[in-house]
Amino acid sequence: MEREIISTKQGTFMMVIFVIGSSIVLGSSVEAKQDIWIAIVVALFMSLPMLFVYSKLLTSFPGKNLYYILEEVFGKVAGKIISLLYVWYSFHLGALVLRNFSEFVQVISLPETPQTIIIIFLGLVCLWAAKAGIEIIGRWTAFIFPVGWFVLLITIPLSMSKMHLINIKPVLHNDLKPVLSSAFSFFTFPFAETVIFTTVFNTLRNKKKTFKVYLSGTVVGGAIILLLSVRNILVLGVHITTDLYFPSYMAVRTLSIGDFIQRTEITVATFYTIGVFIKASVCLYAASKGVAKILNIEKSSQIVAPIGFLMMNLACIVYSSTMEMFDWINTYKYYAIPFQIIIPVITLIIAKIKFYVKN
Amino acid sequence: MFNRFKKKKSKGHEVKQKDVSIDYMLTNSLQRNIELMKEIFNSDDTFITRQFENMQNKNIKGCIFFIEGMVNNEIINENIIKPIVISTSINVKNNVIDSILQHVIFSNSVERTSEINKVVESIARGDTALFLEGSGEVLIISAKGWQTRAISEPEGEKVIRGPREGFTESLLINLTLLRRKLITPDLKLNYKVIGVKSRTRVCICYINGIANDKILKELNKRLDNIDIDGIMDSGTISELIKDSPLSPFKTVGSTERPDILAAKLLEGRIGVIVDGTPVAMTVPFVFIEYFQANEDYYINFYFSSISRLLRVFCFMLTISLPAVFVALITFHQEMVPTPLAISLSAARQIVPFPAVVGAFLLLIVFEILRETGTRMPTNLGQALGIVGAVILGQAAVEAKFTSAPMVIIVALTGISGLALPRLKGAVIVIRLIFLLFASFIGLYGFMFGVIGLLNHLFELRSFGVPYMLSLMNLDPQDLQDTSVRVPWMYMKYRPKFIALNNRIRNASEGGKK
Amino acid sequence: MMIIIPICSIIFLLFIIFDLAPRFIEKQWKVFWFYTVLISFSFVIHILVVLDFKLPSPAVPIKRLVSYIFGLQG
Amino acid sequence: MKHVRRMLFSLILISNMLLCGCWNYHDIEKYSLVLGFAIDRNEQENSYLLTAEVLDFEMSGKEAKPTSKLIESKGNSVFDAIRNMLKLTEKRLYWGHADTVIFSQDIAKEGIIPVLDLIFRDAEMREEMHVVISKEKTAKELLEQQTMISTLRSTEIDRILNSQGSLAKAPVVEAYELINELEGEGISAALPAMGIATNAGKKTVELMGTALFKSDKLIGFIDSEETKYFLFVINKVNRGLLIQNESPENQMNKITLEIFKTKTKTKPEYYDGKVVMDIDIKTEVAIAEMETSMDYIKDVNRSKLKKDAEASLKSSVKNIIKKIQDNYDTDIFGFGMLVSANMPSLWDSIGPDWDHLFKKLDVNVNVDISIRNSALVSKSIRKESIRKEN
Repeated sequence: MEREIISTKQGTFMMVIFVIGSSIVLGSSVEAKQDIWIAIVVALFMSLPMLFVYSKLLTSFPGKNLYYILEEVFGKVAGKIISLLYVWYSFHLGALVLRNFSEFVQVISLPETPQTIIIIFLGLVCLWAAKAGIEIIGRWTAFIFPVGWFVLLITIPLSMSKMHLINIKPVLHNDLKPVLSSAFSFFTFPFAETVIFTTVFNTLRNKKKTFKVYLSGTVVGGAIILLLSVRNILVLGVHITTDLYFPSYMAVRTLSIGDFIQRTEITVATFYTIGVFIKASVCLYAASKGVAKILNIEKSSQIVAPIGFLMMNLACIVYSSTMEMFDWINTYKYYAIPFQIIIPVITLIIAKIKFYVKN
Repeated sequence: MFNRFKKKKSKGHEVKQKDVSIDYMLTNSLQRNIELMKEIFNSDDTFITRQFENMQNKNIKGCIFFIEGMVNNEIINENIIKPIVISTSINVKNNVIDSILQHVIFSNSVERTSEINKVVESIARGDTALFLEGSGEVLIISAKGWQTRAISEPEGEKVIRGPREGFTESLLINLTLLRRKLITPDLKLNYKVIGVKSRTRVCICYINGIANDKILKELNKRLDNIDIDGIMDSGTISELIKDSPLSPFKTVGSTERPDILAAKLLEGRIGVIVDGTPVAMTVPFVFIEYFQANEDYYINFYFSSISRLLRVFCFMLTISLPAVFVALITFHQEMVPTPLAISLSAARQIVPFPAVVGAFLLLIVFEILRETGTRMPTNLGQALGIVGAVILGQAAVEAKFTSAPMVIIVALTGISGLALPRLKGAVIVIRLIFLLFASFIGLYGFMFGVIGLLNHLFELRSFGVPYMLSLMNLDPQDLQDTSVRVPWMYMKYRPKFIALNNRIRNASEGGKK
Repeated sequence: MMIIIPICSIIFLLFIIFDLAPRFIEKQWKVFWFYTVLISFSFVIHILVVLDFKLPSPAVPIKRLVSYIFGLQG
Repeated sequence: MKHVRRMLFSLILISNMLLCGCWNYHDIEKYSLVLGFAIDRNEQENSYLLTAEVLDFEMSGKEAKPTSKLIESKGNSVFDAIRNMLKLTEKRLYWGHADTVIFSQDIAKEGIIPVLDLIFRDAEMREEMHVVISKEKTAKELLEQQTMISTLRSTEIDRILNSQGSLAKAPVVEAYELINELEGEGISAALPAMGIATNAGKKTVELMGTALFKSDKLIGFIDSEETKYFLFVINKVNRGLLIQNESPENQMNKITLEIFKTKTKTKPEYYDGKVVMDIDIKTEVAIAEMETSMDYIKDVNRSKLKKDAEASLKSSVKNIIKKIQDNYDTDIFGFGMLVSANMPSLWDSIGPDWDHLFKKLDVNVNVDISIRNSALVSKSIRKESIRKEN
């Protein structure tokens, strides 16, 4: 089988779409209120060292993905156990993303359609993409990104007339604590979720640019999230933004230019669909890579399908209501710490020590 | 399971088709040879046998065989029979056949052979075979001369500006047309014969140094693997050699114009010209070529960019319009602006069919009209137009079989589909699939359909070249010749992947000061 | 809701025929058994979900574990 | 091989879909579009009375002409009333196109949050619906009146509100903005009020100023002229007219100025323990109509006109603020919000006391009017006699 290769550009775009994928519609953190933009900026800065850790891991073992690195660093057995944890993490994340989407669709427009159907449909296209490989996902993102970018951002100037600057004032009047807490939420979801790319980016054509891809992907994604969050607050006001499950959708819903451009919320739904598709496909791909590595299976594409089905299952049963889903976000930020911070940092340190001892 | 199924099939198929070879030997006796030939071509009334003798030396007896209608009678009369009959300088002492070949026959292409199979095939191809008394060898004299269609502009690919010549059914004429465009010894033309019964000659043409060897090797391999009784059109070959044969998209290009073929060869593609068809094939074929027309490169780049964008837009329109419309009016009524919703609702009062069914029926009606239109004599076209527009359109709306907006949507869909005639097959399939998805879970279904379509397109390859070449990596160099065409002076490189080594195609600076 | 069952079954069947069977033919036993176990498990869960069985969500124990470790309230 | 599978797979999937039902599939003609609705309260039964204007079609020949019909239903909650309509109609009602919701005074006096919640929560109803308060006894009456031009009552109300951009006599509030105002600190809601008037022999709906709220309860109305100055304060005037008496003595001759651009900047200032609001109004106007023969185009007169106009606008604005402070004591101007946005620490201390403070709030109004042009005519139309005098 040919080795899969993705270009720097494709990698960056994949990362951007991964980062904004599900954050674009979910009102993830409400504590910071009108200071949400500060929280996002802080979260970006918080994630920089982690991005460095991730890319350092990859560049220290060129051409190897996280699962290989774990086995090499921790030995066969311990490495496999930790790999299993990452398989679970990406698998679980993929399921959550699928579920978020189906909740969104059900709440917003298709209340009578069972979520199972939406999950199956989306799951099948993700399965297809993950089975076809990371190259296809990379091409996909590079193709769709310019269009999506344009559609997503055009809504900002269009809703300019509905913005009220007063909504974002006063700046940083409330305590710093909620801002930091929000920042931490933003750090774990979505910025540090890019840890999943450590299992993917061994396919980058230019290995030296791994950090650049990480950095530019996250920063561009973060900037888009920032713009959209600020837009939401400016248009809707703090109270409504924090009340709503899907503030972006609502903010675009209020947009109308004359009688002609109105009811444009479908643009948000479209981009959300694309984002979710990319994110879930990458998660599924990462999970099946891990399983293949653990079980010593040569072609990971052969086992994508059963894992994909299991992911759909998990998505179906993971929450029993929309409220529960939004509750979970509070737990998630703690749940993600070991995967996003502890294990990568420890791995990097041990790897460096081993490297040092060897020489 | 599918694999197993296929394997079994191939086992049963193991015996390859064989040419019926003839186990006769040529003898020195002319009479025997004539009988032999008559036996081979028995019950073929177009097979002509003509015996003659030299005027002076009655020992020089000869006989020519040819097939009526495939030869030029004048050449046979004047250049073969006449010189042999009246010649006085035939040296009988030496080999008669040598003497005749060298001193008597006026023909540019004469071949000596003693293999009867070759003789038979040459006669079947339109050559003339000359048998001589006392010789086990045969002279195959080229005196082909059948009627061919004149070179004319192809109906399917008309241009306003650009050369007006198109390929004909004759391989040699086609090669001439191509050769006249590319006067370089690097243009390589290799013959192959495909088809056990039809023995169709196929010519692979490429430019040495530009074409990718890997693709060439792959193409040769695939052509050699063809094992079929006859080839009537290049379409058959293209279906046999294309990647992912069940995809609705073509991965082998086709053209009737020598200028297009030449331009594609210059981009590093490889052409296949098939005898008997005016349609040449090019490989590899990538998606964006559907939207490129040869005229784009001859006319002003603003204009050609606009037409390209229009074609892309038409493609999107024609695959998605019915699906989006149905999704909007059945799932997402809130997304329709209120005045439009009111008029749509008004138009759809007491229409008996659900919107999806209506859309399906109308799309099928449109396809019927299109199909009848292509198969019908042109002078009946007007009647068809009247039937289609007035009876099926207007009357159906008036009778409340369908609503006027639906007719508009379907008409727009159909018309924009006609802007891309080469994509027609794929478009029909995709459109229906999208419509089904949309009728199932609304716009989300449509979006999943689009995602699936893109998955498929990105996965496709044509002879190892990604199908979405130059669209999958936002490289300014790649995007120069996609949905827009930049001025010629900026198009410096041949497409990636297709031309590997020799990538610079144009180093002129343009009229810059 | 019940209509989902045949849809699911057909999707699963398709994957079994076109994705799993080749593994059997190519004698890749590891992949084959892994695939078989997971896909039958998924199928059972799918049916149970469609039949409205209340399946325990893995999110709940994780939540409890996380709150236990970090000492969160509820 | 891959593609063989894919194709077969999708084909079978499709045939499956044909066989099964589609859950959310509803043809548009199976719905009755609701264009607007009115909510009344039935005191005796303690229930809501919902009146919806639904789209209907009059079939004339082969064309269907849109008209509208009213449907009434009762229910213990608004949603209950909506669902109870299914007892009455053959078609399902579709609420995604409703542009206008009218509340009766009763409901507004009791509090509009309970009824507003549904509009906000429901996915089908749109948050940018216009909210109107009925000045009549019931809200339903407004939908029962004749229309002036269009055939659809609610659409007409919606259009009237949309065209307020060039009239500036009613605040146009969309539901989501209203919620922000209700939830926000230091601001109270103000909604357009509509009543019934006889016009050209038809009984029809007309805009009648503004309904004032305190918290979510209606406490009074101001008329449309006052509304204009209220809109000046909250910077919601786009276009509109300023009518200027030539002089205090001469009330007959009026000069009409058309506003082309106006911007109000309100800034809270804090002096010696007192909050003062600085309101800066900058307006560009053009002379649109002159009933006088004075030549206001002339430099001297023009500056006099400017001064007069500034003075009268200033006093009108001051008056309306005063009136609200004295009579209604509700911060519809959002002064409190401005304080909390610009001086958050001050707001922390005075915020709880704002109701009290608002009443005594000092306001500085600065008006700057610049006269841009005088339309097509450079002079006033003068009688010969006057010219001689000059």
